[in-house]
Amino acid sequence: MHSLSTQLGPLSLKNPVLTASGTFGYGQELEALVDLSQLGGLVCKTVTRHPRAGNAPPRTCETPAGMLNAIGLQNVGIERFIAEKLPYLRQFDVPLVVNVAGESVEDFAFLARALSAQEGIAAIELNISCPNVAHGLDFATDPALTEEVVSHARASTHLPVFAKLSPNVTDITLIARAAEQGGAHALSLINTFVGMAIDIRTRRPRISNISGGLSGPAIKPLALRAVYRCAQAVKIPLIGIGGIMNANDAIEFFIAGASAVQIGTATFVQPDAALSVIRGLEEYLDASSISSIQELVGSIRVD
Amino acid sequence: MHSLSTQLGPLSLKNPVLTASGTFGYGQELEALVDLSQLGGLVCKTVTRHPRAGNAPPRTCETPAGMLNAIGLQNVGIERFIAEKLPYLRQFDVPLVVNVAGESVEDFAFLARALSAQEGIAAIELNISCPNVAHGLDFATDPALTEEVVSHARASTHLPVFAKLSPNVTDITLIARAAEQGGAHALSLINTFVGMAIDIRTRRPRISNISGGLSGPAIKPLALRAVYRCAQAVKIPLIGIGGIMNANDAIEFFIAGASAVQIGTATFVQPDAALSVIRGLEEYLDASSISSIQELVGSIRVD
Amino acid sequence: MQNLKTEIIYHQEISPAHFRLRARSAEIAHSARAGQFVHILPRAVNFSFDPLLRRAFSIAALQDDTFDVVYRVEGRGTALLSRHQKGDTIDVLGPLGVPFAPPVTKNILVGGGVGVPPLAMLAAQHEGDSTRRMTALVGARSRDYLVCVDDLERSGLDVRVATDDGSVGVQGRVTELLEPMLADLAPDAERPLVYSCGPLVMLRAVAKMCQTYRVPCQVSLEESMPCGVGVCNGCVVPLLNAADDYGAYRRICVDGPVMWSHEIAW
Amino acid sequence: MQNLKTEIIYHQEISPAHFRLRARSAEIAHSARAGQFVHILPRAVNFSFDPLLRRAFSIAALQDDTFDVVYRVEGRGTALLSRHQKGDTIDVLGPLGVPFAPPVTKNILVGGGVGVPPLAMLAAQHEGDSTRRMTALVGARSRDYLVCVDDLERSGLDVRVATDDGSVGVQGRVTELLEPMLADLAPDAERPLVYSCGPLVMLRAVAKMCQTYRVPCQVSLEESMPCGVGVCNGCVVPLLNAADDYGAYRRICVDGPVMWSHEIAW
Ligand SMILES: Cc1cc2nc3c(=O)[nH]c(=O)nc-3n(C[C@H](O)[C@H](O)[C@H](O)COP(=O)(O)OP(=O)(O)OC[C@H]3O[C@@H](n4cnc5c(N)ncnc54)[C@H](O)[C@@H]3O)c2cc1C
Ligand SMILES: Cc1cc2nc3c(=O)[nH]c(=O)nc-3n(C[C@H](O)[C@H](O)[C@H](O)COP(=O)(O)OP(=O)(O)OC[C@H]3O[C@@H](n4cnc5c(N)ncnc54)[C@H](O)[C@@H]3O)c2cc1C
Ligand SMILES: Cc1cc2nc3c(=O)[nH]c(=O)nc-3n(C[C@H](O)[C@H](O)[C@H](O)COP(=O)(O)O)c2cc1C
Ligand SMILES: Cc1cc2nc3c(=O)[nH]c(=O)nc-3n(C[C@H](O)[C@H](O)[C@H](O)COP(=O)(O)O)c2cc1C
Ligand code: FES
Ligand code: FES
Repeated sequence: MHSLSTQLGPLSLKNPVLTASGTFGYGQELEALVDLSQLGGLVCKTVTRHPRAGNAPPRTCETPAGMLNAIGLQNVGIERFIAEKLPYLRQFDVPLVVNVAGESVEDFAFLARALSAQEGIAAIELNISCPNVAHGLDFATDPALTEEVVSHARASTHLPVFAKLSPNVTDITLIARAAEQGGAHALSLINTFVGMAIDIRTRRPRISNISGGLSGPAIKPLALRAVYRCAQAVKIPLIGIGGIMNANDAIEFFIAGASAVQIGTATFVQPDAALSVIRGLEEYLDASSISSIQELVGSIRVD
Repeated sequence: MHSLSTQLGPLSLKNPVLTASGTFGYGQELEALVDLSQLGGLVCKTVTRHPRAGNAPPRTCETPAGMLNAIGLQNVGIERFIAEKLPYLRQFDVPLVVNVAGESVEDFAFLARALSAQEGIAAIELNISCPNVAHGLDFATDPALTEEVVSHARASTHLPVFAKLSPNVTDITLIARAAEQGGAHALSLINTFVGMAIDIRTRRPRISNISGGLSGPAIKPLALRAVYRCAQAVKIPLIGIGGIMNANDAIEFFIAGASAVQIGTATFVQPDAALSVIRGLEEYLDASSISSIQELVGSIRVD
Repeated sequence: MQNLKTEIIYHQEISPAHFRLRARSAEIAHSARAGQFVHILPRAVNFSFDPLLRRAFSIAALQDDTFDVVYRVEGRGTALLSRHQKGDTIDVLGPLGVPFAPPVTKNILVGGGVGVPPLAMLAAQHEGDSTRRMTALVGARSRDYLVCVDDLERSGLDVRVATDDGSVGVQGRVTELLEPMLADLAPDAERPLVYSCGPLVMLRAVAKMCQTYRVPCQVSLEESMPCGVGVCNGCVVPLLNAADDYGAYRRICVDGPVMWSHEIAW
Repeated sequence: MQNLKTEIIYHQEISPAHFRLRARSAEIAHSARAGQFVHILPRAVNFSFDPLLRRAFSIAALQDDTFDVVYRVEGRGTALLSRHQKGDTIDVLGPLGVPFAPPVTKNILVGGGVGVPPLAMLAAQHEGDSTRRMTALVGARSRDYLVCVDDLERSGLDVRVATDDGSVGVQGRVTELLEPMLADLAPDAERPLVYSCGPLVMLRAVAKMCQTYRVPCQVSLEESMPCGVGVCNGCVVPLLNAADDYGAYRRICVDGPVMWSHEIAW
């Protein structure tokens, strides 16, 4: 028998596969297609202090082996999230990670505090790296700001805190160390890469926001490198994110040093992609008679 | 009748399509398949002060809509380049851009000087952004170093100088401005993105160098964004590079603000890819009765 | 809504670059309603991720345990779909979205190009219902872009066609066929219900016209749809005076594709 | 070397996951020599870039104006290639690379798995030449992995087979068939020429054995080949005491794929 269980700081998960923020709604929409209780965890769409209408359409466009998006953190705001979404999410037997974003250090602390008072939340993921809103990237591009926002959030809650970093930086290990310094229990690596596409007929950007975040298989090699480098730089657990379409992709991230993975764009292609990854991991462990996924974590051979 | 001619600082090109460094050898290999005289320009593989053996194999691997490479600047060194490669390249009626890389400011100045003494060189492209050699990225990640290396190279030659920048930075416009400040006649945007891939059977990196540079269609949205942002930041002409597979891709770069483009990985897929892009541009201009490619440059509509 | 592997039992080019695809799925055939769509994943081989995302197609017709879509080859996704052969299995997610509202006594179907298929299904579902009369107005660039006219006629509808080049029916826009029908309505006459699906420019014109003549109008909208099931918030359309979960924006995939035109901030 | 659009005139699965593809190209048929390869671009539709790069395949046979490749489905590129049908056009670059050196009076062909095809072509090109005797030793995992043995026999060769599971021929490695043949050579006897193509582990073992018994050996190497024409420097192999343009490295696509095993830094 094998074990898929993993540990993200104080948080234990029965398996290391979570859904990525903004790609699984609040769970509701996919309930009919996906048995949520099988997930290692569910990370919900970013919640902000105040409701956000989001960006004007068009918000997405397909690119080679990827897609651009600039949703603009459309969400109902923390108040209504707690009142309307949380009760629904709570009923499922799945660890719930609430992803939050703010425009100031105080915002993040406020959101962390507000969520601490609630039942049924497994952890908080700090989205300090959304490329599609003003100030969105500021935090995750500056080590000092990153440490500050993480430490304030940490101080405002008893819940485990994950910091979700941006890959759009010169040296992500500097940001990773700062987040570790700030007390993050784990790092979510990575958010999207900033890109754009142009409609050559209209000569306009294909996305109203002009630029958007690139996700999907196209970025997998870049995300994997970010995880590998951070694994050499910090001691806290890493959550690998970026272009994971199947179990083999996920295994690359474990070998590079990730203790868990998140499935994003793949869910658009196959609603139950996360469950397929879990099944695939089980088969892989059995086939290669590895007893625990932990044996894979950071097992890359570079000698 | 339309005009494809373009201007890169003092250098006039009959059309705006060049082959990218490291993807067209020294012209020899593809002579049988490609009429070199039709190219807007030919950028040859990076030449260094001393010969380089390059990295151990495996040096490349395919990724979704892209590829990783870590060749390690294998080249014969400036001396033998001048003695053996240049005479051959000179015989073709095509502007020759010699791409050079050094490990110090002095190296770049030395290489620029050495090439100035030679006949038949149209411009020098400074590769301050190769991700696959030690120190390779240092220059293009630091504005001060970038300005210094560019200005020294400028001072060492009468030839036009292009600076080839790295996309692996937090804010490429800072580097672009520094290169402009240093006197670059044009900017080549961009070199590859650093990524990696792992063979899950052996648990080893698929590339001996561990990480490699990601190129091909996968990075097109990211490269296009870099060109667009730099077009807002500097006045010197830009050369768009990254995932250009056909004329439509090239047109996106012109609209974003590029005055020319380079074709890299596409040449591996279709040896005459650069010529197809040129033909495609001609058809596009005719079809949309645009008289000059210059009307496209920077014509993006974001109102 | 289910995620199904369905077998293609018919796939033909019905006019240049236009295809009719029929696949077996009792689930969809028994539950789908006119105006709903399917999200199809075109794949050449496993682990090939370009094109990456599913493609949305309105359901054009239903039989015992099969459904049809009629599509035009636009880009690489539809090109790849058109390569699939009879006997191949395709990955289909559906039926998805909000269907058309029930017809009233007088109904006018206004379709353009590949917007006609869902209207053809609406007509088929009410075939022979003498209490709900339907008229169809179809617009297309030219003869080659006309699809599903025969389906409409088979359902007993009186179909009027307008083409940009006059190769079929009158030359001009489909709205030129609609205007007189609305203009002739006595102010106090019972209002017909207009159903419209087609290019955005056409939908806008139809919506405007219906507003002018105070005629209710349902439109079926299109937007790039990464997920098709409401989780990505990518496919939105702004609504007039709406402000709830989704602010002023509604997701076309789950709150549409069919909406009341007077609700939309055109 | 040319870049050609060639028509597939035959494409069959000859054993599980193994295919023989025949395409029309007078250019290749008339110029190709044993050991050379073609670089084939598998494409589902235009503007679909995953898989992105060409795939290399040794030429397995030539006819008047057609050529064959015999391949095994490894990943998505070969899977996609296997979907191409008779009548389809494929984009082929070739013939590429350095062919095998001419045979001597005694020659031993040592092939493993899909490394056998180029040896089959070598044998066919010297069929009936009584001055150059050839023996073939073929290794494979099992019966299902054996290809081109019939081609070799049709060329009149005595073919000995070794499979890992003993399903055909002797159970064991092909090198176990080679060793006695080399060991029995009298020290002063004329040396045979060994040609080898197959998995790297096999090539290494054969090379070592040939070195031990002082027998010249030609090997056909494989490496990931982005361009196949020598411009990317991606496909290199390190050589012993070589230092010129390419330092210690040679490009397998243009300086190979066939090389003398004693030159290689194994
Ligand atoms: C609810 C709905 C119903 C539809 N019904 C039909 C139908 O019955 N028949 C038909 O021919 N077409 C229909 N379409 C349009 C069809 O989805 C597009 O033509 C198709 O997605 C184009 O894909 P492509 O890869 O060929 O084009 P590409 O331009 O290569 O596609 C690139 C990206 O843009 C998206 N895209 C491009 N055009 C459209 C569009 N018009 N609408 C939405 N996304 C688009 C694609 O999905 C893909 O993600 C419908 C669209 C929607 C949203
Ligand atoms: C000179 C030469 C001749 C060859 N002749 C034959 C032949 O006659 N029959 C046959 O079945 N195979 C042959 N091969 C191997 C064949 O090219 C690979 O099996 C094929 O490229 C695998 O592609 P894929 O997409 O199916 O596998 P994937 O694993 O999906 O390929 C991923 C990437 O790795 C590369 N790659 C994977 N395996 C190999 C390999 N063994 N050699 C080179 N590149 C590889 C692919 O080209 C691609 O770029 C030859 C290779 C070379 C270099
Ligand atoms: C449509 C879309 C919306 C997203 N919204 C959010 C978000 O609200 N908050 C966040 O932290 N990340 C968001 N992301 C980023 C993903 O969580 C993930 O980090 C990224 O997509 C890379 O993973 P992938 O390649 O598997 O999609 C979004 C991604 C997509 C495609
Ligand atoms: C195999 C390979 C080798 C390369 N070698 C060099 C090089 O020597 N010098 C350089 O400046 N860029 C080099 N590049 C980068 C390309 O010139 C180009 O900037 C990059 O590949 C992006 O363009 P593309 O997506 O069209 O390939 C190389 C790229 C590849 C794929
Ligand atoms: S397509 Fe994702 S929400 Fe509509
Ligand atoms: S494959 Fe490019 S040099 Fe050999």
